[in-house]
Amino acid sequence: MAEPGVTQRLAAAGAAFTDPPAEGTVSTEPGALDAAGTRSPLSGLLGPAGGPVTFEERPFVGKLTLRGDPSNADFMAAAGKVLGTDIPTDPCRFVEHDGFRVHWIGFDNWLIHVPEGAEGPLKTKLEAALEGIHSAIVDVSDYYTVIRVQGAKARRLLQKGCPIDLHPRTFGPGQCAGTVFHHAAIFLAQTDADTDGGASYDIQIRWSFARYLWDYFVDGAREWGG
Amino acid sequence: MLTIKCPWCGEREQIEFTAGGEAHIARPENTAELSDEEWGAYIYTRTNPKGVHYERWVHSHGCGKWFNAVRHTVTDIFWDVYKIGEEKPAVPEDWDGATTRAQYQAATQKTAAPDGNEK
Amino acid sequence: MTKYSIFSLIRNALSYHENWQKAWRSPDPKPAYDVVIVGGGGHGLATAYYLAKECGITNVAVIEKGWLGGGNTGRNTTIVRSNYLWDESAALYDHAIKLWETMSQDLNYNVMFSQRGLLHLAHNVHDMQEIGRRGHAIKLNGIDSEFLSPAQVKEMVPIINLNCRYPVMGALLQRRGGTARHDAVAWGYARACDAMGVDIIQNCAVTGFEIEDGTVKAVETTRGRIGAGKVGVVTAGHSSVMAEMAGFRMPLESFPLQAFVSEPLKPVIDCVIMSNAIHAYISQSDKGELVIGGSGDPYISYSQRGSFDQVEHVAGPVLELYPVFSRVRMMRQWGGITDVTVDRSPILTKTPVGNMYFNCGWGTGGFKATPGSGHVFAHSIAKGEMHPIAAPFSMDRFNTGALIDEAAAAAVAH
Amino acid sequence: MSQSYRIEGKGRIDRSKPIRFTWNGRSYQGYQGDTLASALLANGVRLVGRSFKYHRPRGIMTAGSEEPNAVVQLEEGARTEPNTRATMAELYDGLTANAQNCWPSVEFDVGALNAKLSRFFPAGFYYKTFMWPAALWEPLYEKIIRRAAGMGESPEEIDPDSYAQHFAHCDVLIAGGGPAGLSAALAAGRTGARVILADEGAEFGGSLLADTVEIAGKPAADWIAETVAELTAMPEVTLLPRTTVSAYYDHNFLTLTERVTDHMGPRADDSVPRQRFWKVRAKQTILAQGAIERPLLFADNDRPGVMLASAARTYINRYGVLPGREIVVFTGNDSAYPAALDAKAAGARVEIVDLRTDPKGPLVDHARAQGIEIHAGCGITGTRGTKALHGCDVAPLSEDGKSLADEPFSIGCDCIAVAGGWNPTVHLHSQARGKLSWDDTKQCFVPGYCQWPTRSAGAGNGTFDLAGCLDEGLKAGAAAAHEAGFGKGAAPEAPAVELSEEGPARQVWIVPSDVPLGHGKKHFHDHQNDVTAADIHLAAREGYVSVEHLKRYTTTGMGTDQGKTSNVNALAVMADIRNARIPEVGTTTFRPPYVPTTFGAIGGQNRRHLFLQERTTPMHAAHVANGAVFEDVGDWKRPWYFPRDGEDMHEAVQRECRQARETCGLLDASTLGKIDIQGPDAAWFLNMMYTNKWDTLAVGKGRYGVMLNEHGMVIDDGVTTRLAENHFHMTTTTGGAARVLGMLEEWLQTEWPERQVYCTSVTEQWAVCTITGPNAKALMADLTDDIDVDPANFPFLAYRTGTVAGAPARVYRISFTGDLAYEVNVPARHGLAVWTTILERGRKHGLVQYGTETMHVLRAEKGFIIVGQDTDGTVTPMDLGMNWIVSKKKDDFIGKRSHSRSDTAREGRKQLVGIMTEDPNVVLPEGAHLVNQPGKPPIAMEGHVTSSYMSPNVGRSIALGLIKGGRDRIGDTLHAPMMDGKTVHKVTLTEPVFFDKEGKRTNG
Repeated sequence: MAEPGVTQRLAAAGAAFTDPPAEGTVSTEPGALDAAGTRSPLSGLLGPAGGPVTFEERPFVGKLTLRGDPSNADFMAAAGKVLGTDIPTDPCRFVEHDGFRVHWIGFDNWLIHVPEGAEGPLKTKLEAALEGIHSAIVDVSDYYTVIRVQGAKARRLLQKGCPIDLHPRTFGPGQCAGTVFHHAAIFLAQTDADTDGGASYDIQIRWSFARYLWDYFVDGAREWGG
Repeated sequence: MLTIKCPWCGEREQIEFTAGGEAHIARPENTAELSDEEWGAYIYTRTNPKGVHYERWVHSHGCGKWFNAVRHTVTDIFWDVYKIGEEKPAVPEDWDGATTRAQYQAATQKTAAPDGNEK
Repeated sequence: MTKYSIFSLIRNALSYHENWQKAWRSPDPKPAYDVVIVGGGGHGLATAYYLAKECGITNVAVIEKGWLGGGNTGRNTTIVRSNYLWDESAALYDHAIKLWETMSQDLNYNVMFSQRGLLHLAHNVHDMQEIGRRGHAIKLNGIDSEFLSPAQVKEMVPIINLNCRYPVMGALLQRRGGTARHDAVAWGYARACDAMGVDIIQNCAVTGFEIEDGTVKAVETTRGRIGAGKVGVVTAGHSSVMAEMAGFRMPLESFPLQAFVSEPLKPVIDCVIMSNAIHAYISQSDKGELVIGGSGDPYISYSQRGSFDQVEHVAGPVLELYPVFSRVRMMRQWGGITDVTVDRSPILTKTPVGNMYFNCGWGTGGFKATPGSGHVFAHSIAKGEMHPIAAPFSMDRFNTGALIDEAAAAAVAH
Repeated sequence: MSQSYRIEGKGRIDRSKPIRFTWNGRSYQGYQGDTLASALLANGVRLVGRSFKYHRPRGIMTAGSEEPNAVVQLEEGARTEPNTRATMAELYDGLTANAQNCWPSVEFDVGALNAKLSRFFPAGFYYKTFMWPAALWEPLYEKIIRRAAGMGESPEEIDPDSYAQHFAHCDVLIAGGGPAGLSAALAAGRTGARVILADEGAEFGGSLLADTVEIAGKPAADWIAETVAELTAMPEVTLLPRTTVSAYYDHNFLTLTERVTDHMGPRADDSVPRQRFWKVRAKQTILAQGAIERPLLFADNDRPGVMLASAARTYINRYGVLPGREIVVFTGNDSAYPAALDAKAAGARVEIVDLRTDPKGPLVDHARAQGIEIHAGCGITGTRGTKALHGCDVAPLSEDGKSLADEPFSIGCDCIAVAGGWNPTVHLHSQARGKLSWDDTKQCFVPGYCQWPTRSAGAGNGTFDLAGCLDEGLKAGAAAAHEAGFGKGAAPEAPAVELSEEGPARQVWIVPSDVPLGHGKKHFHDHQNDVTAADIHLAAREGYVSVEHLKRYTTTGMGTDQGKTSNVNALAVMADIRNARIPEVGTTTFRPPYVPTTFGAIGGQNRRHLFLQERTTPMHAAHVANGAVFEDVGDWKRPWYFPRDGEDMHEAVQRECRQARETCGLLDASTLGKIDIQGPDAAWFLNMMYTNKWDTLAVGKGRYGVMLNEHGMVIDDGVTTRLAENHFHMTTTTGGAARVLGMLEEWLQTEWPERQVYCTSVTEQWAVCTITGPNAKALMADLTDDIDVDPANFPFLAYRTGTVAGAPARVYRISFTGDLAYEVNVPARHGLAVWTTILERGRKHGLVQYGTETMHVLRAEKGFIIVGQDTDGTVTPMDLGMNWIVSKKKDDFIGKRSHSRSDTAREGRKQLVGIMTEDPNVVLPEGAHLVNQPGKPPIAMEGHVTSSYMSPNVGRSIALGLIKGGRDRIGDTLHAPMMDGKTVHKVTLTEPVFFDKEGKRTNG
């Protein structure tokens, strides 16, 4: 914890920390720290309220990358035991269990999303369980942030920059993929499908690209009154 | 823009990949014993064929994995993709690159089967 | 060869232009020639031209598998400059510019070489260091070179957006740089060669080389065997294919490179403008089209066609540097095959095969060198010794490590 | 004269919605549903432009995007748009357009002088002249040429409209929404396949919109309406009107340009994009773009009033406009007869000039029955009228069609509707690498084999009768859907249409006139570029016979219409000259796009702040608030320097440099690349990637390393720390972050897959605050209570974990300044707070925040290199005087072998040295070159200055450079000539260390 005094001063000085808002954004950006003295890359930015597509940052989701050899039964067993679920071996799928989400990134590479703060303990548990097994667990919670995009036009918005076919016939809930949105490398996961033909996606994006992606979404949503 | 089949993720757009040049150029073990010519050939000389090319790609914005592919450099049609360490697939002499592997095999089977029974 | 001039034009106008002669003959190949040049592009034709004009070798054939100038000669963005970093490059490319400056008169064919100036923009500190280094080197090599301030850039190119994503911090100007009419270069050389007795043989593809105890004796073609005292191979993107026929390999890879033109507009850009950081290079032709160059596709391909990626990669930068073009239309896109070396410098060289010479590896920037390349290559073939300007570009530099690394030095590769 | 050419009760325009528009400054009225072209014709405006070369008066020739003549400057000011086809511009209220390429006006154009001198400007004339005197080329000749260059004018203001891009995937993409396209969509759509149907026009229906035919016993319009209604109801079918399929790339990737709001005119609100650029990956495509009618090549065939018969019919039936009151239909086939009949029915006086000696069949009989005079076996041998057509000469032709059989006679007319046959629109097929084959009976190119999954249907496939189009469309749709995995491939029954049987056609490629070709009269085939049959004869005469030479020499087909109406006629003329069949002459490859596409559309949203990301560190907000001036480093925005009240860059940097050495300084080093490396083979791997040894490194300690490529040249450097036996934390340069990780992965995956190493980028996980200087220790002590920061216990290159400024931190004793320094890494979320806290606590320790410029000066004082500035990819560690870092014990590492190549091993390579100017106040420009003796260029250069600064701590200017044999020339005097060609600075080569040579300060 940073000393409270500092935090409060920063919060008060908030306005002073505002970036010049990029042209075309509807964002307001206090840019101040939260009570914990921390700050996420999209802190203070507001997406379109309501409308056919909405998006918001999900700051500080706990994120671990897990590396290991899927053909090593010990590894699969040990990791699965800690996570309470078999880690997915089907490409571009994720499984959810007890607040954990385990995404397949590559054949020997998984991305684990957990509630804020749970990453540390989980990392420790995994390291203990995988002692002596060639593997790697790295905390990347602050490397990336997550933007949740949902609504009837969520798919249309993503297809403005993402080349993957997100049509329900080829991409649905439980599927994830590393891909791009124009210049930004993203990792997207479809969390569920709405009745109104829309869907909900979590987009994981690098800290330093988050603002670019956000501004793109803001600009892209304008034609639907976003 | 090509579509490239990542052996793990399946068909994706080229913008998710990075080209890695000619495949199956193994780094010499005994670099110290090589002549300048041998070493130069290893770093610089390439087959650069007008036709069947064994090449490397990496799904850099996808799963991040390297793999090999066989592509015809005139038609830009892929014959096959395969994982690192897998056997280099043989390509029939008479494949002119103007058909996919499936089309080629369908055609050859057709000619093979006198009753003209397809599939 | 009837001389072209305003007078011959008027004279012929009176006879309804019905008495013009063929610009060049279309002879059948003779059984043998002193020198056979493989490849009827600018470099090949220039080589034949100087063999005949300066080396007294007129028993020469230029064989071309398609139509003259149909390769990169007719597909490039016609930029001519000599502001290269390394001494070896500067010598070669400036040798070329000097020949460009008198080419129309030498050939009696207007190749419209126009030295309207060429700008390299610098958008960040690294760019500034790069043009600073190149600018000084060029100057000390006796080649014209100036630094411009952003204000001076704006003066030369009023429609430019200095305050773009990477603001323009300065520029390197070569006033002697510019453009030329690419097709005319091939046609002009062909006509002049023909007049000196060189046989220009189109639609004649090489199918193999006849090599006896390590020395080339003849070229096998779709129009039969053609005996050859010496062979000069100038086939750009297809050099690896030729080398394979001759039994050796080259340090080359062939990549597609693309170019674009807009619909014709009343002139708004006079000089050539190149930018690395915001990757687009642009000029405006005498017909009014914006001529725009992109970067190459990242994979080997012999398909001479445009791919989509480059369209997008070019449109963004163009709009960033010249936002006023947003409502202007892109009219045509095409591709060429560039033979690229690892050091982005050409290869002018003897080969493992006796009497066989290669001139290749020009990558994305061969057009500007056309006359110089042909000139030194012709002298090398004639003497059997590489011309001093050509010598550093021989292929054994890839064994000794004596690369001429324009790529590493981050000079523009176009 | 208000719309005096309108036909009562005809057309699909909405007469209840009159629209005012302005043409050449004059106000006119049209209707909703008009194009600019139809509205101009309705108002009797014929002269709409001037040709490119001769400035001949030109009128509207077509009713589509193939228009070569009616190309106008749309709107003015910020929204002005050059070269817009009047035939495609939908009329909206207040539309303003002007004629192009004429001065002072389209009526009286000075440039028309060229027409008078035209005989002196044959094809390629400029190659033959303007060469003497050479000195005059640029100042005079080229200036004249450039003045004549171009057509429309570029906008000079920023485009106020917005654009968008969109990726789409479908099972079947159909280009063209005419009878064939609509049928294809229907058949494919019914299978449930994902279908995209795109059509250039505002309405679907294509040629049917101009036809009077009945389908299944109902007017075609009804069939269109029903079909569109059914398609609209299909959830997986996307209908895109006003959308041109502009390009067909490899692997069935196509781009579409949708004109979303163009037809509404300028709009204040730009939230809806003006144009949308679709990037479509289609499993199957169906090309149903129809066919374009061929003009006939006859003498002076370019007068305003000469138009395609199909266009004439379109204006009559679709727009309710009579293209003329006295119409001569000039044809060699039956397809023009309906136009004649419709014109007659609309009240025009109509005569038909038919090349065929004995035209037969129902259409011909019908025409006769309507009292239309048919001049059989005749051709038009000349036309009269300059700014508007008012008559033509007609004569019987000889049997071979090459000469006149009799004296010409005159017919008064204000419109000639020409019908020279049809060219299937094979552009997309050809773009897709599809082959073309020549159909002798149809006299046109038709699609052949294509390596990509595509089909052509309808007129675009050479099937010109309506019944055939509908049937082919349905079959193609069903088959394409089937191959994409939908339906059984069986096509629905085609609706009945009464067959209007057509008689055989007669093709006369060049209609003779009373004078030889090129003697006065002009047979234009390329109207926009003014290329005539005589020009092709000239080209042939001079040997430019290959199609590509022909095109380039005469500029045929190089205009904005890309030769849609001219190419085949040009080939025919060449074939005639060479006595060859057209396919023997060859065909040109069609290049994308099908019709020109705005850069705006292609760019989409990727403009302005979305052109390229601006990457910033977690502390960015603080830097902005603290008045930092930013430097672009790659796509990062890094603080360059922090000017205080009124300081310029130099003053700020001098202050930062001095203070950082005197007390302490703070740098945001977050952008440095960071890679987590784990595994039993990690140390072995580092041994291969770096030149020095890593297996010997103690846990908890770091080491500096340089990385080479296989050429043996330095490509990156940084400190790597051993966190545990099999666990390393590597740092790279900012620019190298991605490249280095990519290289590590490439080697691991492709060369050593059996090695057990995992690499993970953690660059942005950590915010990095570097604290340096004599007071760094004291400041650190104020920031942490669980790390012993005393250098005695926390040695150089060691690392510790603990809490700094309230955040969990990894602290590395790394120094890029040579002073005592601590690199504080905290999770990014804490970056801003920690940074501000450090600034806060630093105050009493005299802390100064500094940017990249000061960082560069401080490292240069110590002779530390910057990869990419002091190296350029041609520099070995030995060249840098770093022999010590190249392990002699290791038998291999990446790049090692290259060092023993003759040139890489030779003496006298460029080596890193220090450079001192004689005058301590002179700061050499970076990039300046050194010479042994100044003189007149060319001068031999010894090397160049890579880094150069004014150093307040050394008290003079300092520089680093790469100099030939430099290590052996320390102490030598050289010279640095400046760009002005006059100034020369005397310099001395020194050791590349200027400050704290003994390195005492590293531990404070």
